[in-house]
Amino acid sequence: MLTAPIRQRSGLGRRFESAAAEKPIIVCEDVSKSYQADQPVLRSLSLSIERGEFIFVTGPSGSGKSTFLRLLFRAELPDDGVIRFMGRDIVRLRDDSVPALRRNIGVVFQDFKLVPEWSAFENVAIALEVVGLPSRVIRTRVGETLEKVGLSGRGGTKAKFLSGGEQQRVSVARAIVGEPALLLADEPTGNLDPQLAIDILGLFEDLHSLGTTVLFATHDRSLLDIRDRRVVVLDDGKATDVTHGLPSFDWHEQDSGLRVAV
Amino acid sequence: MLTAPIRQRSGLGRRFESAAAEKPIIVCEDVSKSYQADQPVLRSLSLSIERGEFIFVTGPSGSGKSTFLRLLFRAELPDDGVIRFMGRDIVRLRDDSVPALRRNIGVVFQDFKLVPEWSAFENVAIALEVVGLPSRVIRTRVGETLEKVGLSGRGGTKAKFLSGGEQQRVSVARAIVGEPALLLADEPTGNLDPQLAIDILGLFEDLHSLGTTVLFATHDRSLLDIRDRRVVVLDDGKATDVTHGLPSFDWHEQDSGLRVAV
Amino acid sequence: MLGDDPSYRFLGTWRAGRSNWRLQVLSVFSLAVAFVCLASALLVVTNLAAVRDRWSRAGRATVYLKDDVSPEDVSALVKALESTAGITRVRYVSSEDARHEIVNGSGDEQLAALPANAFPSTVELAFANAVDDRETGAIALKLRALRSVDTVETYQRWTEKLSALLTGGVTASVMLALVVFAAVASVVGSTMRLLLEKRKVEIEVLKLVGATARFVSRPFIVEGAVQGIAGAVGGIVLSGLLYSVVRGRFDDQLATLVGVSPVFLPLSAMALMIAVGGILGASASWLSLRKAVQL
Amino acid sequence: MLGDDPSYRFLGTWRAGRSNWRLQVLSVFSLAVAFVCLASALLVVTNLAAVRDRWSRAGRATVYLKDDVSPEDVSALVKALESTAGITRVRYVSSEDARHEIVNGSGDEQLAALPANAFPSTVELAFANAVDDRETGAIALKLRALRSVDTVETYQRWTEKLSALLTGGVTASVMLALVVFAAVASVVGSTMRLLLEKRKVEIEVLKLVGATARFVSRPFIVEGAVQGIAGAVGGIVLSGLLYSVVRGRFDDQLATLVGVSPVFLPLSAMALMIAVGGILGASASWLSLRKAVQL
Ligand SMILES: Nc1ncnc2c1ncn2[C@@H]1O[C@H](COP(=O)(O)OP(=O)(O)OP(=O)(O)O)[C@@H](O)[C@H]1O
Ligand SMILES: Nc1ncnc2c1ncn2[C@@H]1O[C@H](COP(=O)(O)OP(=O)(O)OP(=O)(O)O)[C@@H](O)[C@H]1O
Ligand SMILES: [Mg+2]
Ligand SMILES: [Mg+2]
Repeated sequence: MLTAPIRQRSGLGRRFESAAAEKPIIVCEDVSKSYQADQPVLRSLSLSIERGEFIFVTGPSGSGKSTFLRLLFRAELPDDGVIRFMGRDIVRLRDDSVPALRRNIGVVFQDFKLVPEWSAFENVAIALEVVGLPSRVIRTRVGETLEKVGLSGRGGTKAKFLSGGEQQRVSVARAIVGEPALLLADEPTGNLDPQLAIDILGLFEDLHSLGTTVLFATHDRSLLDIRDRRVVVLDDGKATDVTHGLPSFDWHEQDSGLRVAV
Repeated sequence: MLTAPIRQRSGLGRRFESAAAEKPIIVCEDVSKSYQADQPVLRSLSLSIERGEFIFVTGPSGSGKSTFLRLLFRAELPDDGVIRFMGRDIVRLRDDSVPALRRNIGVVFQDFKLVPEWSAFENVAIALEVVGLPSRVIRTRVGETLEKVGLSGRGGTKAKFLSGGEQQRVSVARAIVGEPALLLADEPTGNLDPQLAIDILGLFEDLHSLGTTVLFATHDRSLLDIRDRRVVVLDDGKATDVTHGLPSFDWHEQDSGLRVAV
Repeated sequence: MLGDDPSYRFLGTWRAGRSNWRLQVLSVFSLAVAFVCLASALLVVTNLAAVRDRWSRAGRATVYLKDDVSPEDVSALVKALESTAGITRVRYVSSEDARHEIVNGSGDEQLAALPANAFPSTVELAFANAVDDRETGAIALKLRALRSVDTVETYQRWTEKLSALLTGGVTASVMLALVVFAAVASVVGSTMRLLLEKRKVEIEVLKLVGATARFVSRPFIVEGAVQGIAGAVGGIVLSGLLYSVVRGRFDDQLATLVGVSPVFLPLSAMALMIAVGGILGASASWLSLRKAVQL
Repeated sequence: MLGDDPSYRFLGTWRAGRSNWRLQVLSVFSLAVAFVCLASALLVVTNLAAVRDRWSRAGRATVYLKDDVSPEDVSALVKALESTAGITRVRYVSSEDARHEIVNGSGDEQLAALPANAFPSTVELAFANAVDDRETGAIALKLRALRSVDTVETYQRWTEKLSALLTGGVTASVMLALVVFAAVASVVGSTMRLLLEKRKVEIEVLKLVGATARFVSRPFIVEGAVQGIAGAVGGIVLSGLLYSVVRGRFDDQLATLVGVSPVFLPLSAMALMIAVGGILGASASWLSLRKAVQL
């Protein structure tokens, strides 16, 4: 219901949706990515995500979770392979079609990506402004969303004056305010206390129940344990599905050189 | 042993240390701080921290943990009250004595505060460069510290190209490389997987065993449970010591307006 | 289509402007100073050109009379000259007047001892603006043929020299104006690049939430144009002030020296400068944006 | 004391410089352009002043001979003039030469029909530089007393006018130079502020890890000075190129027109510009840093 105004207006978005009725929303085939020749981050990763799934992505620090998510909204191009979003190959997308793609995807960035000089309200509202919604609608929607993340009354504060957790919640609000078809959340609870983390997870589940596909990259095992969801582990450049019962995988036993001093 | 070169060179630092032999390292008396008149963050907070303690600081998002830590290295001035570091009132410190204070304090910032254009190595080295150590010493020390945080071989990468967890570890490395008298860590494990988080905690404990006082602000309850440490909870502008057994406090039951959807 | 609601355009520009107003003031000031240079150069060009035009036409001549000329001949000559088309002023300077003028000015005894014929009586002529050098020369030659006239000096060679000199001045000023123009372009460009630098985060965020290149760049281009225009207007106002100060001091002297009263830039030149400011600002913005906004 | 190891100073400056080299090139270019303006204005001042000095001294005169003067008288006069102290050049122009020069230039039949006495024979004189207007006037008056001389024209009034005009030009150029100076200061200042803007994070981090104000500001001040110097040098080189292009075209004309060959800026002026660039750059940096580095 809330989704209607945006989806109706972004004609480009509808093109994406109607193109692929029952196909998976995301298909990755043999995707490779490396920033330095000798250190591949992703090595012919293949993965298929169904429409309406809720997936946790996990893996050690530096394993490529953020890189993988960035590939999905074309903030990065793979060296090799095919990535399909709603049936369309986004690697070969023309530059001027990228905005339309991104309007269908909400992203919670690991480093928040807020404009420090803008207020919390403005930072959230920009996601609707780029679509061209009337300011009246924007005002109510942004207000509602800020309230959902526990920031009602803080809308007027500049982002640079917010606490770490508050900034993270503004980033979450911006990602969900447009009720996107796909939600990519990169470590969205790292600066939140356990209760707030569960609340934010709850918001994502609400959105999920409305049809949004959610990819939730996190290190927080307590969140992984709350529901019986599909968990994808990124390690060594590959994606592996893990049947529930995480404690069985220990990345650090093989590849960390740290002395554990505890 | 490792501490010697820096402490010897920073003559100003020694002044701080010899001034207060057995007194607490930090004393806060009736410290108040508010950014907006109607929303006080700290309300006549009083707290005393002994030399060589290891303290967890916790509390809900926006409760003032970061603000409290910022007061201790004079990144912020309190509206009211006295803060003593090694017996000296740092509120009334002259501006040109602030650098000497900060050289005695290592800080892991919640938002990392790395220079994106500098390499990981340069970001860590700057903490020693400002003290004026010879470049040979800097090179070995920084190399060792990067290895400790699991970043050996990544020293040459620009900070902006590091993953979230890698950036956080660079920030940790910069805080500990000078082996400061006081270590303030503001949510230093929010972007790290559980194993790395425990490893970093281990590094802090190593430092602690060499005599460093550690203040560790975190939301991560699993870390709090690992050792039987003093835990200070910041809530409602006050600091309260909590005897171990955290699950008994529930901030959100009283002050969160969130619907918990799980 | 999307994002074209004017309120958003305004909002974006305004929001961008608000957060950087000190920077903007600074850059507008730099631009204004650059435009003052441009205006000054144009002012010099305008006035030099006016002087040159005036001088290339404003012929003067001195008619030296024979020593034995009678007062009747003089008055007949003066009358004839006064009624000649193209001659605007006729002044008779007698031998005594000339001696008086010259000898009094110096203390030289040798000069005072000179005979009367050392100071010939003259008639000084001024020609109308419409009379050019060639016509002046023709009149002079005809005068020389008269009985009472000894010789006529038209200063033609001097006028030519002066005119050439002024042409040189105009050329130099035009070149200076070009250099200043380059300075304006470079100041606008670097200011825009640096403003962009400061708003890197803003642009990055806009692109990440799906803003089109047009949506991102419009406020910057508008801002560039506004800055350019503000800089040009500021520059014109500043040089107007400067000009009025200078004129207050030199106007009379200049008018008598040069024969023309100094003028400020014509309205068309001002309009042109403002337009140039706007266009330069907008295109400098656009150029510096192009790379940043791609994708 | 601490932090004074030169290698760190160098490291800091270098590291700062490296990350922003495009910005630096841009700002050095802006500065160079501003300095070109300054150099151009100075160049105009220098050359106008030279011309004025030359003209205020370089008297010329035309001696008009009587119609009935004999060739012997003429050669005697020329010889006498040639041996007169202060006179550097003597040229005899016969009546026929004068007629030839004037009538051939125009197609005017009336002119061609004029009698020979309409074209008096003349002797043109040039005076040495050391001879000033008063001496020239005295020589002219003495000449007028000679039997074969009809009249002498010293162009004194014209020289005066011209000299006054050139003084005006010098004044205007000096004012332009001042305006340009303000432009240079403003460009340096705003560039520095904007560079600072870009390195806000760097400065914040340095302060947070306990760097002293000196440690933070030194590389910026060094950089400001380097930029100012680079801008000044670039400006001088650019205007040198411009000057050589201009001179290649106008040198001969100017030399004959104006009587002096154009000169480039003296070494001292160049040294001064470079020093001004360095000082301006360093102090603009320092000023814009002051607030940012506090605490
Ligand atoms: N733009 C880049 N240039 C060079 N290397 C990069 C770049 N982005 C990421 N990397 C490297 O690629 C690897 C994977 O990074 P990524 O951010 O995807 O890790 P991650 O799984 O998100 O880690 P974390 O849990 O720490 O956030 C890291 O080693 C990182 O240093
Ligand atoms: N510079 C500032 N100006 C205005 N308000 C500020 C400023 N810094 C912090 N605040 C406000 O003060 C409150 C406390 O902030 P602080 O960063 O200390 O919280 P925190 O306990 O660290 O929270 P978190 O766990 O989310 O990091 C927040 O509500 C924040 O918005
Ligand atoms: Mg990541
Ligand atoms: Mg905090």
